[in-house]
Amino acid sequence: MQVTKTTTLGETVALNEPLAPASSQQHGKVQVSHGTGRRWPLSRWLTLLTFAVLLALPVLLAVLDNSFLLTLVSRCMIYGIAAISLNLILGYGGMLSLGHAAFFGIGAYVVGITAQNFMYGTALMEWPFELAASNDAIVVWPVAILLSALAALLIGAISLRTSGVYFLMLTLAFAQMIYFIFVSLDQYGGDDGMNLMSRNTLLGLDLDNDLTFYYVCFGCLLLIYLLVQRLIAARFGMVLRGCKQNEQRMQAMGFPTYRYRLMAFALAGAGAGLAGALIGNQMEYVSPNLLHWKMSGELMVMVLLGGLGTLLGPLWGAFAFLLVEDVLSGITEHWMLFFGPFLILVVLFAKGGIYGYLIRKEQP
Amino acid sequence: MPKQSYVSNPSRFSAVSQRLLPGLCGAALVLAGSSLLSTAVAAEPVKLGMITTLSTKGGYLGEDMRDGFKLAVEQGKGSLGGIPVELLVDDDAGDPQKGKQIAERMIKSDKIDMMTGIMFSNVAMAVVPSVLKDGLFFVGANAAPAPFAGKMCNPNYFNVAYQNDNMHEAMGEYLTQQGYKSVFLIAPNYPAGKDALTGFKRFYKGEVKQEVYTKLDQSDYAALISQIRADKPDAVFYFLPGGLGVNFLKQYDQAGMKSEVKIFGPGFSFDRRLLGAVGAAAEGVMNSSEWNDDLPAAGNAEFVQAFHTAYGRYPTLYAAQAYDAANLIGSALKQVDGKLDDKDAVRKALMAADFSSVRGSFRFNTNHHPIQDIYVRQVIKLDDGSYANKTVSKVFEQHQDAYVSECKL
Amino acid sequence: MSTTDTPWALEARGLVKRYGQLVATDHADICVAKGELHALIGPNGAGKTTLIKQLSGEIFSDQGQIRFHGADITRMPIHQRAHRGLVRSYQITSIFEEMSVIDNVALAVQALQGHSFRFWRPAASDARLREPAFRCLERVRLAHRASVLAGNLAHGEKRQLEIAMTLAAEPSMLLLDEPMAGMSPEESGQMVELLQALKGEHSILLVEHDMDAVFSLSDRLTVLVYGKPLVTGTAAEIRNDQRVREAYLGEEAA
Amino acid sequence: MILFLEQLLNGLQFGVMLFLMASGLTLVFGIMNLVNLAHGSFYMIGAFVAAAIVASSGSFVLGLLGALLATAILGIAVEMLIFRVLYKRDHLEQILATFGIILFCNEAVQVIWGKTPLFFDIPAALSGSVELLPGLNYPLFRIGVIGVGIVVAIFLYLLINRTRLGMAIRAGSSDREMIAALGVNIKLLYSLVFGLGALLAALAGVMAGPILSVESGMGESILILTFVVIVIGGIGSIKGALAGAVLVGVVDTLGRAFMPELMRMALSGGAADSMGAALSSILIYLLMAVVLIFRPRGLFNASH
Repeated sequence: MQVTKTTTLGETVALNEPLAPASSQQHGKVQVSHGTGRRWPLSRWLTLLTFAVLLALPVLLAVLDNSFLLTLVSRCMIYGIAAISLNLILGYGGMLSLGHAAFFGIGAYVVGITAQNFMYGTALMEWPFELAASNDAIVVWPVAILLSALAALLIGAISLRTSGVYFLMLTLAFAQMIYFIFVSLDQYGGDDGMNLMSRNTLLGLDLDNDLTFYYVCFGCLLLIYLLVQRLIAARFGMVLRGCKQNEQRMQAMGFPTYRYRLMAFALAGAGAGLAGALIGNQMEYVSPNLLHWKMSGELMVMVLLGGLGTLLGPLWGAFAFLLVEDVLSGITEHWMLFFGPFLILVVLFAKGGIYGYLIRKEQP
Repeated sequence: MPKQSYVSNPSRFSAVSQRLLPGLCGAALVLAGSSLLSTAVAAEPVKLGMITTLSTKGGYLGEDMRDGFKLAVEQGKGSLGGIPVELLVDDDAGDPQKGKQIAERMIKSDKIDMMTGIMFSNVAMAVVPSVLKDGLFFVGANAAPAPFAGKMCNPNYFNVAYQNDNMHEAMGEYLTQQGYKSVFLIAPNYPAGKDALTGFKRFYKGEVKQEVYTKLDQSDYAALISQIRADKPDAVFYFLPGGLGVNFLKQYDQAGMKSEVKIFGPGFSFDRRLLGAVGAAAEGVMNSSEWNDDLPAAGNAEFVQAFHTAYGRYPTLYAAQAYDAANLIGSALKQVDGKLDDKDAVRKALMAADFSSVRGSFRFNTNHHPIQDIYVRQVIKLDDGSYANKTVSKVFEQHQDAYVSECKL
Repeated sequence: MSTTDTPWALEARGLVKRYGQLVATDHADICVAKGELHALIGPNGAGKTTLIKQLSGEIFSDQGQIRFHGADITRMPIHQRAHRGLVRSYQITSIFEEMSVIDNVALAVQALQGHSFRFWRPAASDARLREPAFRCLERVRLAHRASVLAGNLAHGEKRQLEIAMTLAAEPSMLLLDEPMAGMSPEESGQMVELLQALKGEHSILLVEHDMDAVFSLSDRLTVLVYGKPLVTGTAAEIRNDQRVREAYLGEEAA
Repeated sequence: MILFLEQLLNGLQFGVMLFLMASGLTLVFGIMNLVNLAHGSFYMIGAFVAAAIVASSGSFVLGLLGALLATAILGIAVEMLIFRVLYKRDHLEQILATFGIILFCNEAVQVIWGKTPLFFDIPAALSGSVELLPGLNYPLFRIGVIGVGIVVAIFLYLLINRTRLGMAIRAGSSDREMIAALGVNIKLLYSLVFGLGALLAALAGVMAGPILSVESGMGESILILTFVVIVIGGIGSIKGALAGAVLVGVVDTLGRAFMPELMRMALSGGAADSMGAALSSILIYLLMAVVLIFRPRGLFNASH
């Protein structure tokens, strides 16, 4: 059999599914074991299909004159971003965080607070230096990402001293603290939340237009997806996955694992911050609900529903969760009576989540 | 459209299928065809969207809201004010995000003509501005946070129920009238809780011993009750909605405090469904409300009877408010003959409030919140062993809210 | 590697580790010369694994001192010891089962090459990782299995992989914890061959139950009993030592 | 001083309630390594069943027994149907599945018993209060709750330290393989322990029913606190659950009682009330964080 020359692109895409036998990661001398088989694994087809559908969907919806679905899918993509970022630590890093909503919420509140200050023309900060509020996404969103990452860095630095369920509870604890702080912040609406009178602008783009906003979300999703894909396949990702499988061994090999895990935690926080900034804009409303542990739980459920430790799984999970919830709650007010067992059935029978189940079936 | 169109489920089914079908590309033509068809039919009913809370702890509130509204539609045989209506109801689960999503669906996909309902202030804060932004009318049937009555008031926003502070103001006034020298105040640590106590203090002239804000999901109040015992106020006023109030009142009674320090609250904690859960602990407690089932207003007794016949339970305040909301909408629809395109005409018709409220006298203030009487009621035990409220006196006559001056309408 | 003129690669003096009442190692001394294959033997529960953990840095000693090529590493964390060239392999196979064989070794190579805060370039096409990793696999005769999922390897192959990963760290000294445990005689034979080849290139501290292998491979042996070194000497010396016979070989033989 | 004592008693009583929940959860977690979010649902179901039986029969004792029996049977049934499969899965999948159970149970009680909170009153024999010290009146029922907690603690102590089942439980939480070696039927042991956990949760629910509002979703607020308790105490340790429960109960209660006053010394009225409320809400989370920072595996860790 001949040695197949795989392009760089080919290899990265093949790395899509780290749990798959990494048969395409050949060294020059290694023979290709599946050269005669399908060149493109199912995962790659599904990835292409997913993004193609998302890209083309607005056209179809325009024909159907259904602008609601446009906003619903925007929301699904935003939750998808949050879930993908959570999966980075949950699926690849093996860190059971039940505090991801904190970073999601912080991102949203950055948008909310700057919007409120912008609306009333007040300064964001008067001390130590005066900082005027901006309404441009190019300023506000990076701040949201940065602050979320910073919060994640702090929370992670403490929580990562423990592991397993103890880690889970510590992240939960910190998220709940932030939740209660926002509940009692009267100037930002407390439990009632705060209304944004309009969305941010993005370099002159009008995000109030749902179609524009849809494609901005799509762009962010694609960006995050690609970043995570690269990250997972890069050296950093190898270390992260190694830490999940056997942290002690990683240390024995000479990796200061704490630093890598903390970095991953902060990066995941940053991703959630972007998702938060987007959801704040999408809803034009932010409230402490975004920070509640139930939101962390829902994000976790999305990741698991789609497929833990797969690139596309969390996105599918977000879609499945939100769409099933929306459809069921439309059919009956007792929708939870069916949604609960649905989750149980997924765990019992679709091991590895919906997407994980599909791509795993393919493998020998 | 069939007569039974106000039943939420069948119509929701069609909405669901509309959302699912796009997945199947071939359905596009079918849908396009059906939408053409629907514009051709002349007597298309007016579509009303109701967002309320049907699941989670607050579920019973929304259930009463929905049923009160449905009763009015049923009495009109599927129409309000003689105009056929289709009522879509959906559950926000008390979650603002979810409420917002439903609102988007109702507006963009179901293409409703007017929105009503909303149980909780935070859901209202999330949902209402975008509804108004899309040019729809919103007729609130319960939640009425301060901004909507003041700074954020809007020509297309009406609230039939009250302004959030009203009941607390009435209790403050009543305690002043009755000569209670000092009071201990309790509310959850969230905006509605703070507004409540602010409202109370607006009319209370005595000394406020302590103002305690409890954790939002606080369920055990033993520590608080001990504090009250130590503080020895003349009276306690508490605003703890739903189950929180049940917890507090039961524990207050169990601690033997009811005979020591008299307790007062807004009517929210004393509707007949909650009284069933609290039982004897509530007996004799004074509370404030703009409606009660024994009010002599024209049509009130009939409403209570009809509600009981239809659903097998007695209506609560929420049902009465929703019933009024439905009749208000009916009066406006009748006025404009079901044509909602002329916004000014609709607004004028709503503003006129030309309907018979089960509360009695009712009119809108310039900020589209009611000017109405507010009563003090007392919890009594009925012969059948259940508990109900008896109207004791009128605290406020033609009361208006405190924010109307901030509204530039 | 080291500029100091000590003859010892590893020099541990008076190591103590207590778990509550239990004294796992009790003033243990052990010295491994540069390039030597030194075996550590003793009955079950003698504290061999604890001692290995103390030396590798997984646990810190309550008392005592450890020097590596002359430098004091007593309080040095495990990953820094690894960077200095002191690397252990594991008794219970401790590979990354969800990664391919080559990835396992590449990860170990990666540990050598500075920090891994590299987020962009795919590790799988990085020749700086792949080539050394492949060479290590060749050394342990596992190159033909490079792209197999590590979890799917046979038991003996996993042990080979384990050694390859240890080698990838380019250690000056190996701490090998029972590399032949659970192996078939055939697999053991291969492992002995492999260790024979490694001997001389690396200083090795070997913990092993397979006495034939130990006696054929090691330059010197230390017998550990109840956390204390009983005696240290060449294979012949140990074989003839009365105390060892009583404490250890007698039991084993029976 | 009297007020402080009374608040301490309140904290103790709250702690006892938490202990009833935590002891079951920590056993299930420690022995089966199962993260059971649905533990709060057993608490809720216990309260609902008891309320329903009391309402129809008028007997509190009957309600108590009925609730314990029903919940234990339900617990064992759910264990056999769903949890058995979950033991082998990782924690995340357990969380997902048990989250599903929560949703189902919360809705199911609304379908069965309606949306209004149920009426559940204190039994006549335990109503009213007693004077413990001059000036310190305390509700009899709450004293009863503390009593029940002490009885359960003693019962669990004897069960675990003096019985064969207890020996298996102890072995199970430290060394899983050892149970098999002891010749214990693991399936049966797991079902029994799970049933016991459900029963204790239901007991907590019945104790809470007359004090709290019996409503859908009542399990979640206590669930999080229960997890805080077992994590502080150390997973798998009954002793830890007891210590953690009392600690959390007392800290939470005293925080709520005195934090606003402390804040008022430093800040002005409105801000102090608001800050005090916020701080007392986060106090137990702070407590947990501090404990875990210094003892990453809790106060009493059963397994090493």
